[in-house]
Amino acid sequence: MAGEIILETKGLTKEFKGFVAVNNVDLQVRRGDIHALIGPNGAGKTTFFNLLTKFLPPTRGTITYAGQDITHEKPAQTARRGIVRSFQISAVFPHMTVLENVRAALQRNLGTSFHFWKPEKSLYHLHERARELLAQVDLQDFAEELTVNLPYGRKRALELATTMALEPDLMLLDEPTQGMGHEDVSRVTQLIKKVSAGRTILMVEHNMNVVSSIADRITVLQRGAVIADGPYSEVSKNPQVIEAYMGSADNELQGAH
Amino acid sequence: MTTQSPTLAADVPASPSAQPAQGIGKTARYTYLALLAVALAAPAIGLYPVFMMKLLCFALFACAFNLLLGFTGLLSFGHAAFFGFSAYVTGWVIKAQGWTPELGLAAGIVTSALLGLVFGLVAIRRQGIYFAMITLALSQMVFFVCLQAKFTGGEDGLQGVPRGALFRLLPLEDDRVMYYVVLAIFLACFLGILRIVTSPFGQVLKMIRENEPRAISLGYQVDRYKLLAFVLSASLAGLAGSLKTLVMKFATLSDVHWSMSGEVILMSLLGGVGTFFGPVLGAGVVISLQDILADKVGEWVTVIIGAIFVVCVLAFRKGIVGELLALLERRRARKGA
Amino acid sequence: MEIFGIPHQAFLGQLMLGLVNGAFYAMLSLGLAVIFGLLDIVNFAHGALYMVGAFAAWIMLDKWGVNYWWALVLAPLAVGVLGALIERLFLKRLYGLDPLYGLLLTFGLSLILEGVFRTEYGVSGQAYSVPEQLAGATNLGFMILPNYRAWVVVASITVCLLTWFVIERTRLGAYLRAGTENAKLVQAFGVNVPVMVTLTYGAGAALAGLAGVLAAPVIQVTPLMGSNLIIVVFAVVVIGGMGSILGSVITGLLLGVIEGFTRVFYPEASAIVVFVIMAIVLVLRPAGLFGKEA
Amino acid sequence: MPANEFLRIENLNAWYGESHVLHGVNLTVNEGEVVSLLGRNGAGRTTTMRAIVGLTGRRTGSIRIRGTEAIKLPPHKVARLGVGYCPEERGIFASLSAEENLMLPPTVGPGGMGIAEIYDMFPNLKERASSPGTRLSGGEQQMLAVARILRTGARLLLLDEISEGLAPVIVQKLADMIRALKAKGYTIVLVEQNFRFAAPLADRFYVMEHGKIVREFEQSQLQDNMSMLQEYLGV
Amino acid sequence: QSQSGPVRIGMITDMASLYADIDGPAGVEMVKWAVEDFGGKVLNRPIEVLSADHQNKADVAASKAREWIDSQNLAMLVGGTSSGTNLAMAGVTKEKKRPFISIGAGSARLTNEDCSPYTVHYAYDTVALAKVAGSALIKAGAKKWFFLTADYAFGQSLEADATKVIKENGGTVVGSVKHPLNASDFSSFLLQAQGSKADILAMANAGGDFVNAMKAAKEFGITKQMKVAGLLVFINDVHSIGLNSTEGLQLADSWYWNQDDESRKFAKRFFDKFKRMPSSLQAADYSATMNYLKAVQKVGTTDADKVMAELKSMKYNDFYQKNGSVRADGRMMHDMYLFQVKSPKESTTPWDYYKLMAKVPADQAFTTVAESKCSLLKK
Ligand SMILES: Nc1ncnc2c1ncn2[C@@H]1O[C@H](COP(=O)(O)OP(=O)(O)OP(=O)(O)O)[C@@H](O)[C@H]1O
Ligand SMILES: Nc1ncnc2c1ncn2[C@@H]1O[C@H](COP(=O)(O)OP(=O)(O)OP(=O)(O)O)[C@@H](O)[C@H]1O
Ligand SMILES: [Mg+2]
Ligand SMILES: [Mg+2]
Repeated sequence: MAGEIILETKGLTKEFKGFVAVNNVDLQVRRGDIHALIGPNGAGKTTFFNLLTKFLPPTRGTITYAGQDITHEKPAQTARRGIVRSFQISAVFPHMTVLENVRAALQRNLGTSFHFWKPEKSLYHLHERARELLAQVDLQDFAEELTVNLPYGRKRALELATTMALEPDLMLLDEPTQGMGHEDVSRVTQLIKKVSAGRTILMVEHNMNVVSSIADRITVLQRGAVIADGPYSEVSKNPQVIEAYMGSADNELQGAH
Repeated sequence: MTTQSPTLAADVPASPSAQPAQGIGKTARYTYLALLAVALAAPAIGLYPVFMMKLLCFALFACAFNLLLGFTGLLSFGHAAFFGFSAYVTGWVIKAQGWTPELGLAAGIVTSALLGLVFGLVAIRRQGIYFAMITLALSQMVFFVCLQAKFTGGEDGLQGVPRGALFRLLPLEDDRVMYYVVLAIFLACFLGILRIVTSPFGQVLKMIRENEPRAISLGYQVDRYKLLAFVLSASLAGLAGSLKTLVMKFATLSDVHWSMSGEVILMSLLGGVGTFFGPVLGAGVVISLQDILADKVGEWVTVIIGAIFVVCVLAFRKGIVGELLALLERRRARKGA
Repeated sequence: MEIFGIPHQAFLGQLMLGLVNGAFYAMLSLGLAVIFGLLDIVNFAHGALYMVGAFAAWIMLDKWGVNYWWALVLAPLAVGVLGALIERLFLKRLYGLDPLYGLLLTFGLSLILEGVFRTEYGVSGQAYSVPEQLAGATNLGFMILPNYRAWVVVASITVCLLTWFVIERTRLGAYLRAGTENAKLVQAFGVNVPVMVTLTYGAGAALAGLAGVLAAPVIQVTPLMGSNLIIVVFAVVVIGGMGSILGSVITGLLLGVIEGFTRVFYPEASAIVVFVIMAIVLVLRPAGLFGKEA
Repeated sequence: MPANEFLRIENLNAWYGESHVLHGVNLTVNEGEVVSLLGRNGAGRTTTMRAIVGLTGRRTGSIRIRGTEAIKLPPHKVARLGVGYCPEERGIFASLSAEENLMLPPTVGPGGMGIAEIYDMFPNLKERASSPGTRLSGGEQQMLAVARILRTGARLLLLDEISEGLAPVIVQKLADMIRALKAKGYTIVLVEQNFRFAAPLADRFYVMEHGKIVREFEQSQLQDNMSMLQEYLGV
Repeated sequence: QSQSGPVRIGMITDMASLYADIDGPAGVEMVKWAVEDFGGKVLNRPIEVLSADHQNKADVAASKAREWIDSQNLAMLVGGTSSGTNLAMAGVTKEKKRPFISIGAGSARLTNEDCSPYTVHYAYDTVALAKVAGSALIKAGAKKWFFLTADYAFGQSLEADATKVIKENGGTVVGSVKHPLNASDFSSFLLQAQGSKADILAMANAGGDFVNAMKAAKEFGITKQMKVAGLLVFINDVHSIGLNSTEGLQLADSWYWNQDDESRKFAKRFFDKFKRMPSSLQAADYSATMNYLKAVQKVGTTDADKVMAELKSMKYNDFYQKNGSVRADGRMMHDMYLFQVKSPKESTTPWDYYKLMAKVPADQAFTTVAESKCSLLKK
């Protein structure tokens, strides 16, 4: 299955009152890849994500997901197709336990979410799967903890676990390591690598260490348009990319962090 | 100013399962048992049954309201519409159409559920204070409809509604019989609310309250959940209104007026938003106060009610029950430490 | 000549009257929008402050012989000071909490204010006569327009535009708008935010007070005059969308006119037409006419 | 007090509500110096900055800014002593345009940068000047947050994670900017996760852990301290 | 019904709101005065006066009445202002069988379709207002009428009753506009009235609505173009609008403080205490209580049926009314008056507001037996 195109945009464009934030972007994401989207500030990366998740309607262009045109679907529909976006700031339910957080995501597929007459017990059978997911991100020991009390990096981990509970095919991550200390950066990087098994990941990231270590493919945006596309080794040598994004050549591999 | 703001909804753990220790649970259980005993014995120990019934009706109303504010995080400023309109509908079908009391109550619930659906569809799309203001304005529409419509009797009210006999068996004209019927309905609804809050549906409500964008991103169509919560709350509020018609034998405009919406907020706030027993206590305090104050201080009633509001908001945001629970919690924490 | 089946004279007359009412809606919703927009408080006490403004004018005239023109300055000032006190004593403690608490607190305050005036002055209402300079009426051909009402329209539109200018186009306005979002940070930049907030609430209250003074000669001054109006003004604000100060002004005027015409075509509905419009607008444009989509 | 001491913090304790976050912080920053605070997530670096400006809850101890005791002062008075604060969360105002955001902070001293100079440094901002502040991209907002306090004439700049979310090119530019500011005699406190950014810029380093300063060393001692930093920061 | 312990008379009225001035606390005081003047005791039992504020809410009124009867053994209930509350109290007293004297209610339903053997409707009703003011005004030349009506049951029945009278007397109704209760702005309605070319603008509203409408009518120059009549006007309303804006207004009432020496004596006593003149309702409060006590004294019991029988057979002569009697439907039959408001010049002393235009005998003022739907009359 690898190599198959799971997500494709054609001529995707977004204008804000005459300002073109995303300009005629043709992008192909292959199933199973960790695909990084980089580019200078204001290049249109976040806007592009917003278009994919339907938080913004595109001005022009199409989005195809697994062969189907999803350009005009609603956010919730897109989510149900398995395109899930992780939020930048810790998106958790703070006053629920870690386990309940994951259960919240599992509960959706149960189909009993409108059943206001059933007892809570009817959800307990989800705990097993929830614990499995927690184990995947090393949170098994924190299951009964209230989420507010977790340190920052662990919250990110929990968020990943919750996201995975939705069994996403395509995960969209916007600057997943932003604001993290070095330990957390490497922990989360490893996590991403780990959960990428069997899924596709599209991520925006300024930390070149992260990008270079896990990304299979990189697309560079500048002023809304794609200027380079390919594996890291290729893209990082592209002079246009160096000038627009990475800065002077001696910084090339070191990146921002 | 905008900062991460604690919401009105429960800080207090809502589901019993989230209450970590046995201590609180036990205290609560004994308190509930004692209260139940008092409620059962009320007519025998000389409590005026009409007053007790009125109190239960308002307690149910407040609990219904709290289901929305406390457990969903939506402040409706228009709940009087459900309470009052159902009161009229029940009164009218019984008095003018000769329906039996049980059918009258059912008519009230159905009407308020439908009304709740309409309100919900319009209001759910906005949040926070907008939601509050929209429900307020919508309820004002209902008020004017009641004022205009022939069947409500305008400002004279719908009077002389016979209580009849429940299932053609229980003669409700007897205050005592009526009292136990009201008590039974109240208890059933109270337990029903407990169940709703802890059900799978209740879990989703909790998610929405905690972090709505997150709930959306998990694929929950939150508007539908809110809508169902709204309809449930409206139905129960309507039932409370219908019951009140039966008890008092009439329905009037003051039940639909927005100040009634204000009153039910006060009851919940005073007793403790997001606690189970708070609204009941709050209703008890407010109704008794009004009863006592109206004669003692006359015109100052509004001032005193207003002052209670202010004090609650400034000093007792958790309400009586909420503050008590917090106190117990702190005690326990100190002991544990 | 007829417009919509009514003589065009009557039509123009009703339009004029609608504007007069709209002027009050505009001023009140403006004050609400300022307080809400800048302090994130739904000021339920706005109606009560409006009432206090009218009473202040009446008391000044009745007890101290202060004439209308002085009252036009002094009464809003007094209400402004009352507002500032309310902010200092109560609202201040609620910043950082759910804005709904502000709504509930001001609701309580409005009960108190109304109750106090009720015990003091009863409910039957006090008469405040139109100042001599504005007494009399002008025959516009299509209607007899009392001069005072014309003055109300002019005065209120002027005040609204001035307020809009201060908020949207001045540096002070920028502080205010920024303060709404993150007061602490604005303060950390060197702006004395607490004083600014107090003054803003005071100014919003003063606007309500001013509307009250303007209204005093038109209607009876009663303790209930505010609570009758406040919910309609809320609806106006929801329709306008609170997105822009100017939006609330335009919506206010517009609804005054619409309500005026309803009185002609279907008087029974005049009390609810605003709410009906609100429901329709919300269904079509959830953020209101001028509101920004969230 | 020596004339060149710009900021002197002694035994600073700070709380957020009930939780005690700073436990007796001591540090000094001399005029014209760039000082970097290092530490893990949650060590209390942001809190230290916020405490200086007066944005935490309760605080005790002493904060002297150019000799004036500021521990009891409200934030706006602290700012007027010549302090400019660039918060970690950027604090861009949605209801103000980019340019209004830029012009917002009142002048607190002489010698601030001109608008032209600022636009020169961050051309993105010029291009987006009339956009609502929060419609800017993440990185543009970061630029705006820094640019904003350069205008005010503040001589002590508290910069919290300013390289965050910026493209490597821009980060390099920021580094150049800080050098330029230092040359102009500004005093700067830098909080950075991005050690590689802060390392070459700072004259002195403080390391924080659990709300306390645990180490202090100079630029010249940087190499000797690398293993210690490894331990504290995982660098 | 126990015949020992204190005799409790209850009064439920609006104590603080819209109608508090025309009845309210002063009305309660009138009941207490009557009790005092009677000697404080009847049948050797002390008399107690209970009072409560119904806030214009029928439910409050009814539950208070029910509670008093259930737990205080109330002997008689006086109903204050507002029709809704009085209908509610009538319902309770009918069910519980206690004498109920309604003073301030306007609705003629109390003695018509909703009549009760235990109700006495004491002061006035909408039918009387319409008949007295309507026929007098038509006779004075007002043929074409335009109504400004408060859009609720009271206003509507006032308009309906008046329309009937107008038609019977050869007048026509050329238009009518309904305004919401507590409307703050009447200009638009008045503009419509202005366009109607009617001779007379009749205001079928009360209290604050009447006051506001009256002021606006003056402001828009309507008073210059047509006559204005108020169908339910109390002296307190005239006082608060001022003679400038009300001069020439014609109105119907059951009593005026300055109508004879007895009335003036009562009024002076009232004025000394309250610094204003009594309304007809407050006078009626006193009169009703006094007459009830006399009836109790006469029959020697507070038993409801016996007292009601006496109330319906006795004659009423006091400062409030002459030769009054209570009909089987509970309607108190007494003379009604048509007054005209004086001009500021004509008014010589404070509160000297009315001049008497006509005295209308009871049988012409109230619903006739033929018109009535009350079953008590048909026996
Ligand atoms: N809603 C909007 N209205 C107007 N302009 C917008 C809007 N959203 C984004 N923009 C503009 O579009 C451009 C692209 O923004 P976007 O947020 O996509 O950038 P980005 O690539 O994510 O940058 P960064 O790396 O700094 O986060 C920016 O110049 C921004 O100012
Ligand atoms: N508003 C707040 N309320 C309560 N605790 C807080 C608050 N802000 C921060 N804290 C706590 O204070 C401690 C110090 O936080 P601070 O933000 O100063 O750390 P930092 O060193 O800047 O870390 P980071 O790298 O995450 O920015 C942390 O444990 C944090 O959880
Ligand atoms: Mg971005
Ligand atoms: Mg920090």
